[in-house]
Amino acid sequence: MIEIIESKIDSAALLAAVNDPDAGANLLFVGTTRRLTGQQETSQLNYDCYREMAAKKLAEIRAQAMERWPLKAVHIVHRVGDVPVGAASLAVAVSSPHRAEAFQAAQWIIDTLKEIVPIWKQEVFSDGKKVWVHPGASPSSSQ
Amino acid sequence: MIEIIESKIDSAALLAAVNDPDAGANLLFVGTTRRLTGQQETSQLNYDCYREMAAKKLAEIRAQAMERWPLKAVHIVHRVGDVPVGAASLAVAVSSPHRAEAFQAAQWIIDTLKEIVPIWKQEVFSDGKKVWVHPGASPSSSQ
Amino acid sequence: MKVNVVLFAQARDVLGADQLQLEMGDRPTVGDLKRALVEQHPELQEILGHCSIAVDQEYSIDETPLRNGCEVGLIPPVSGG
Amino acid sequence: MKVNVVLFAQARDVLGADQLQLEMGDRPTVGDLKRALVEQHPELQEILGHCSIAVDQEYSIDETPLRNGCEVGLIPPVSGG
Repeated sequence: MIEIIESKIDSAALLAAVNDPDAGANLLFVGTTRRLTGQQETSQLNYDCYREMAAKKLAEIRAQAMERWPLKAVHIVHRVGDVPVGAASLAVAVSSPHRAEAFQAAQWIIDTLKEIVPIWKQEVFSDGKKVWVHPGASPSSSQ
Repeated sequence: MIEIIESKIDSAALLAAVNDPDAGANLLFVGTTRRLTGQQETSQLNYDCYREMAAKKLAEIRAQAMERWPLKAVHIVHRVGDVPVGAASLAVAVSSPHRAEAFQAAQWIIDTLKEIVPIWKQEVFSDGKKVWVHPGASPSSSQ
Repeated sequence: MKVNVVLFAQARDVLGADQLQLEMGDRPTVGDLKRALVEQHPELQEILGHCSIAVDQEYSIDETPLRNGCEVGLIPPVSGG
Repeated sequence: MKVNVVLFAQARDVLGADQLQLEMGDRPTVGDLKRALVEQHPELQEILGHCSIAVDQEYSIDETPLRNGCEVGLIPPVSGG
């Protein structure tokens, strides 16, 4: 299952959904908004998203992971829009017969997602400054 | 937090408990009883445990993990006694600022737990046969 | 041929719009589109050097042809997760 | 000196008891205990070759001394998780 939503992610439901009697390993990764990046305090993140393409890329990542590792289930949910500090922006749940492949697959899914899925994070700092995070490009801030 | 319990593990509560505003990565691993091992069908697992020593070793593993990686929180819960197919026997939750250390630490915790914590699994197969799992020792079964 | 380009994140902020329309010649490619973007919207030059171009929701190369009615997305370096 | 040994998993099934008491000489070590175990309970010989001995909930070596009243655990290869 692939989802791009604007509301709170229900991580517990996601973990329950990958449960399978033939899986011995269930892994749930939840990415949350961190308060501090270096010395700067983040008050929230805003996520922009190219929705049709992001859904397509997430589905491709999911299919490739299931082809590459003997996974029983893979669920990926990305929240977009405003995400407050401490709240989840990403949840990835996988299940597999043994744990090594669950760990490998989950890490690959997250790494690949962060490389190719057209979703963008804007940091909103506690002083009101907003900065789009575009790795490799020079940062530009706006009020 | 370290727990050895005889009842159902509340994985969702465990994940919620490691949440921290300074953590961007939250990882939950849940080990469940698999139905099939090779061609054999398991109906349940019974876990035996040297409780005082297991609690001590789990606490040591937790402390070492927190020393080795910049983790915000580590919770480990092992269920002992009878665990039916599909139910969780182990849950490990960690949180950290970045995801790499959460993945590394969780894997190390599980690997080390499986090496040194005095807990033993007995497979109860669907034909009623029971076998203690003692890696490296020759299996002996009992009715 | 007219091509619609959808914009995201910093590129959208720079232009103050979530899409733009480009006037292009016959049988254009993605390479042509990039040149037309800089010419017609020089304020995009800096970010454009870091962007990928998606054609019909698929990453492209400079040689990728643009068809009439295709959807072009300007993709700054992504930062989801 | 009397030493109590707590048993788990297959070792407990083999003996049909969750602990046993060993009669040992003065200032015994873990190595002495292993020899006494095999002598007094030969049915444990096979599993014992794979077991560790815990003294007061800590893994030991053959040279580890046993004190009066210490808790000894016979630890077959573990399989938690």
